Amino acid sequence: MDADRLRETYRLMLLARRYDEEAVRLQRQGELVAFPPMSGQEAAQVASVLALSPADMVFPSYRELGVAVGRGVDMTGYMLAFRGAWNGGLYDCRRNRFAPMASSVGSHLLHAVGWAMGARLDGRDEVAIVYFGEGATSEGDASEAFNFAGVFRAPVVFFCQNNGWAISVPAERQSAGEIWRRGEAFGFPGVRVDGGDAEAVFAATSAAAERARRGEGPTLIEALTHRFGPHSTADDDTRYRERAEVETARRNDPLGRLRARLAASGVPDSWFSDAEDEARLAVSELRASLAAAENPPAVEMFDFVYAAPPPALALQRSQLEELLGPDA
Amino acid sequence: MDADRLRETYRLMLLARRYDEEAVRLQRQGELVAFPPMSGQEAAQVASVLALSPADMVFPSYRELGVAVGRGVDMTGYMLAFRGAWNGGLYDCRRNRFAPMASSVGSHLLHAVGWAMGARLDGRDEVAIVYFGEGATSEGDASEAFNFAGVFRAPVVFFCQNNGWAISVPAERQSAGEIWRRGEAFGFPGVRVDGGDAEAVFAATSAAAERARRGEGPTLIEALTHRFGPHSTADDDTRYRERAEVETARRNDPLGRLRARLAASGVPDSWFSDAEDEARLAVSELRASLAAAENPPAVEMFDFVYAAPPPALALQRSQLEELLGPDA
Amino acid sequence: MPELSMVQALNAALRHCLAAHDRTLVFGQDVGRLGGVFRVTDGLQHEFGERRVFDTPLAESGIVGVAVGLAMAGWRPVPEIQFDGFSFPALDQMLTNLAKYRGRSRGAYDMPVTLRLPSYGGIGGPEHHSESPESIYAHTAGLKVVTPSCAQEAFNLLVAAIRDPDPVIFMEPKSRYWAKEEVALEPAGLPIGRACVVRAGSDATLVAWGPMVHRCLQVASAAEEDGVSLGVLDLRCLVPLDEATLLTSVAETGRAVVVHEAPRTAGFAAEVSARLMEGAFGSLKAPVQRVTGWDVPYPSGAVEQQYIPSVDRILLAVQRVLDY
Amino acid sequence: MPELSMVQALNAALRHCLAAHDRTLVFGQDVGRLGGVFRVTDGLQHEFGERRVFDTPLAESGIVGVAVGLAMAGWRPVPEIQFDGFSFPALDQMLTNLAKYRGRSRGAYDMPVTLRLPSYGGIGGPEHHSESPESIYAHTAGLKVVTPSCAQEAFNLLVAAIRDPDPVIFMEPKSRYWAKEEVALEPAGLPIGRACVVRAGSDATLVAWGPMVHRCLQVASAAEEDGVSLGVLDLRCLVPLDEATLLTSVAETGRAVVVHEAPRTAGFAAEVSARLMEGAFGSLKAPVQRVTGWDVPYPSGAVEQQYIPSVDRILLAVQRVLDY
Ligand SMILES: Cc1ncc(C[n+]2csc(CCOP(=O)(O)OP(=O)(O)O)c2C)c(N)n1
Ligand SMILES: Cc1ncc(C[n+]2csc(CCOP(=O)(O)OP(=O)(O)O)c2C)c(N)n1
Ligand SMILES: [Mg+2]
Ligand SMILES: [Mg+2]
Repeated sequence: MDADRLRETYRLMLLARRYDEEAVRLQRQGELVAFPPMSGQEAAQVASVLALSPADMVFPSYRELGVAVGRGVDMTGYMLAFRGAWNGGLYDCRRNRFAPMASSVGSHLLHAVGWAMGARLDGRDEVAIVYFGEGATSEGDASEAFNFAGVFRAPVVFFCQNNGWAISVPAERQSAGEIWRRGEAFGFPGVRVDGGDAEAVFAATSAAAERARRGEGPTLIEALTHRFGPHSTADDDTRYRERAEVETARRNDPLGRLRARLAASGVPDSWFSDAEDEARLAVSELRASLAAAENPPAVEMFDFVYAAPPPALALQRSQLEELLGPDA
Repeated sequence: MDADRLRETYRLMLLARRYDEEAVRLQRQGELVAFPPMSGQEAAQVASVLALSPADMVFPSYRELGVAVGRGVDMTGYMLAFRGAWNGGLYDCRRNRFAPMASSVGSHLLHAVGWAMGARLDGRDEVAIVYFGEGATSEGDASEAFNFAGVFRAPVVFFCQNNGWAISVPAERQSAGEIWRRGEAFGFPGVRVDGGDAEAVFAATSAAAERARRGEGPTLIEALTHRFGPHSTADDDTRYRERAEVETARRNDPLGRLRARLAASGVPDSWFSDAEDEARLAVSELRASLAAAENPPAVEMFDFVYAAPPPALALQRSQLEELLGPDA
Repeated sequence: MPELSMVQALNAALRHCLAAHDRTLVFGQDVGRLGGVFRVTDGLQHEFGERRVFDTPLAESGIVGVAVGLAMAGWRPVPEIQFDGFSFPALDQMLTNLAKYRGRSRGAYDMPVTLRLPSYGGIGGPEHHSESPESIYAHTAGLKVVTPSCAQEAFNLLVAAIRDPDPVIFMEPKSRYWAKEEVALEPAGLPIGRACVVRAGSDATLVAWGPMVHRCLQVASAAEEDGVSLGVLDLRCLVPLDEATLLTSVAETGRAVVVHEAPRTAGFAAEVSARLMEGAFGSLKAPVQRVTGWDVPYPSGAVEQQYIPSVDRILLAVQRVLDY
Repeated sequence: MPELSMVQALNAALRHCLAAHDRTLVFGQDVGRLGGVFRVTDGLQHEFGERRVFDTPLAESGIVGVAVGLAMAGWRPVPEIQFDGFSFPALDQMLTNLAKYRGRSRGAYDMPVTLRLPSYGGIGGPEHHSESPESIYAHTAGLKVVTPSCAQEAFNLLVAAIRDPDPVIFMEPKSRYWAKEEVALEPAGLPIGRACVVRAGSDATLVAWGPMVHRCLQVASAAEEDGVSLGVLDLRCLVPLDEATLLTSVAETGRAVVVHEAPRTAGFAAEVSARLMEGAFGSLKAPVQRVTGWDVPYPSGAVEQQYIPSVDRILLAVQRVLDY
């Protein structure tokens, strides 16, 4: 990673961190219903997605705020998902090539594989990347996705963030094996990287994307990370994990590590405080735009079920409209 | 394997072969609806199940005639499944610790794991063995089973017969990986054996069962085998595979290999012809008993749905009884 | 009698069964140390040990598949699937094996599995956390489908379900989890399969289950103020269905409205309507009406109250049967 | 016009669509070189190449999951699941993703996936090879459910389904696969969602779909000999349902019998009965009857004819509506 890119990575990681903290606050204030914080996973998320090109397609789960930031996804549309405004989010998934958030754990790996198969059929050198946790690897669909990707040499990067926990279940109870070894089992490389090291993450993801682009098929990346917070704002992680673990993780904060790296390479303090200011501004803009944003009206629940609503559904829509009256 | 056991293995493999051939004939004559022949897989099936003890539990798929023979399962009850008399078979699954045949590919691995977890919870040193093809390993359930078995150190032997084909799909299109390596990926040993070598199969299965009994958890065995015939009597395998492949496989007939091994160790010709006579007799008994066997009456379809039929179901049963009249 | 929430009543039922029968097992995602995301299994691992109350990997098909195997080995599994929508990855094991294993083995193996499923919507959950799949289960011969509407029922029915030798899909109404009432913690010994008239009424009968029972009681109270007397029937078990009580209740009023959260098409209200068609046609004074979720995927939390049958929508249907 | 079996008509429809639209893909287990276990895809790989017609690993959830991704990438997937019962491992992908992706993406992604599913019983198949899961799909908002009853319909409806921008579960009646008739191989351009009166009749209306349409025609012929005139309505599409034709047909006779192979409880006949309750109550001269599979797991081949609605059972129900 050259110096510019490294600074850019830091800038976006910081932005993601501040958005994440703000989202937790917004939830406490009742502005969001629930939110799954990703603080601690910024290096894994931002550095990996920056290794891709804009034409590549991203398949996120629900905890990929950092990936969304790296991808330039509209934050208001992103956060509105957590206000219950729209399942999957209200951002433009086509423009950012950032699929709707998947909240059924493990089920979206196959979509990435299918998309990648399609890109290959088209002869386009585009790559799909799919994000999931170590818990997701236990779902049968994850293994089916690995197997399809291997058989069809699909240009897909499987990016597993092993943050040590699936809600309250620790990684060592999730599987007796090591996640990165699943790759080999299905006929393609698996690698493990330090998910707190932005440069290592970037290098591994670039290599995997290149490999995919060359037509050599998938790679599984297991990035070891930590979530600083609970599973979601609805979770109480003091019930199942020691505070010491969180403290250790915070001491190795990927943001702090990258800052130290940058500072050592001569980036001045003023640059960091500018980045901080920029993030603060972005966060306050987000807060304002969320406050101003309206949820889509209820009747929209009818509008995207089919390409054209069958008569019975159109009737139901008008029944709801009538019930809600003219202001709806 | 000692000399006795080796002869016993041959005897049962031969018996299985002759039953298998008879089943294909019976199907042609309209006595069976369809049948999936296993000729070519006798060493894998018989030698593996002989490595277990009677208290161990067997979970077969639909192509485990050789395992059934090795286990002493009532052949009439077994074959009646292929006459459409009863899904899963009409043998006593508790007596032989031989579960009903599973015809949904891959779904029974989890039952074996659950049973094994149960044995372990009970502190019994019993083992479960589950049979499946290489095609089955693509199902998500197979991977979930591997993972559960690893996490719970379930005393289970995963016995995969890789016969090179899942109906018309060759093994190399089934997965880009090697099946035996799935074990490692989920945290337990995987081994590959020559499934045409009864002794090698016995040794691998014994080792796996011992390991399980010692509380060290599961093993995945991939036995490379060949099916001589089509996928089932309803299949036309000339559409997708070269005759040369079948001829090569037949030249390496596991039955012939074991016979040569026994003959070299001094087993006389007369012993082989006695075994042949015994098999011929068993086959003709089977034919007769199948001809004499009646299918369970149609109303039995109501009798095992619930422990006690709810009123509405009892009513439906009596409606059918009435429709069928007194002779039903 | 203690005042308990439904969560506490369910917890008490599990504790009772774990204590009463040492082959009862509780497992699922996060049911151990965390006590379940809704705390239904709170404290159980501590009390009964990791052998009998344990966390599983994140794999629903695996959870149901090993439950089948455990049942074959003589255990009495009470697995939890974390949310309704996550029962879908396990549908194959439920439809293909759990429901059919007794039959496939010709009665050799009982399947005394009680699958606990926090169900239905109304709590502002994210996607997949508010589904009402009861008609899928009800359509699957070999399964029983039980769903309580209040804390006392939750206790009684969960104990009955766990004792039952057949697989029971036990659908818990999340939106009623925190409603409190006095609960007698003595197992009633009731068999499953009995509906319950929770409110008598003479003008029309509201038929519901799970979370919509409470909604129908609200409707009945509102109607009372207008001088309309509505009965409320809580089906409690969809399979086996207590057809006798259903037919009697509706025959008395000649008018019925069936309410559920699931989408309308091929939802279980259709089955209720068909049974009334077949068994009460002569006494119907108006066509049975259905008030259900719309035929759309369960919407996001902000608008779910426009999806779930509201008091107003149910009252409109009542009006329709009264005016017919 | 050529005499074709339904298998041949389906093959012709696939060939037509592969030729007409170069983003159409056909894939599934054994659909390539073998041409499918029923030969519906016979010759297609040879004609269109391995790129557009290909075998997949043995994983149904995988098949549907990659179909979703392929659709997102602008392809038009026509996956095959080998048998009805093996669609169950894919239910989660169907219910959770295929049905909901258009909505989740707020219309950004079409899901023009046609899932071909050889369905229903009557061919003496082993376990899991004879299931009738139509009501599960019909209950899933976002899916369309189409099921032809004869070769000509099979051709027309499959072409229409593949052209449709929404996911269609296309249930092919295996027991009618080999029945021949003259088939016009010109796409009719019919939209899906129209029922068809296959026989007019004045005394009562038989309502059916898929394999039971033929059975009902047999019943109508038998009844004719006794001077009873029965109409037969082929629904063809369960979602969207052609309610207008259903209501009109039944209103004309005032009497209806709905027939399907699936178990009775929460089967799609309940939906039909409920719609008639709601939309034709005033014109019903007798309660709508259902003749269905029993509430048991589909039995083994030797006794399946005692499970599937027989001519006699349907006639008994006809008698009941006539005598009411
Ligand atoms: C199929 C499915 N089962 C269960 C859940 C409930 N659930 C949501 S997140 C989660 C844990 C996921 O762990 P992991 O995959 O490691 O990702 P992380 O949350 O750590 O980012 C669970 C069990 C779900 N969303 N989907
Ligand atoms: C879930 C499921 N999908 C599809 C099928 C149809 N089917 C039956 S056997 C078979 C191939 C199985 O191959 P493999 O696992 O290698 O076992 P083999 O037949 O070679 O013994 C298929 C696709 C099935 N029975 N179950
Ligand atoms: Mg995790
Ligand atoms: Mg095979």
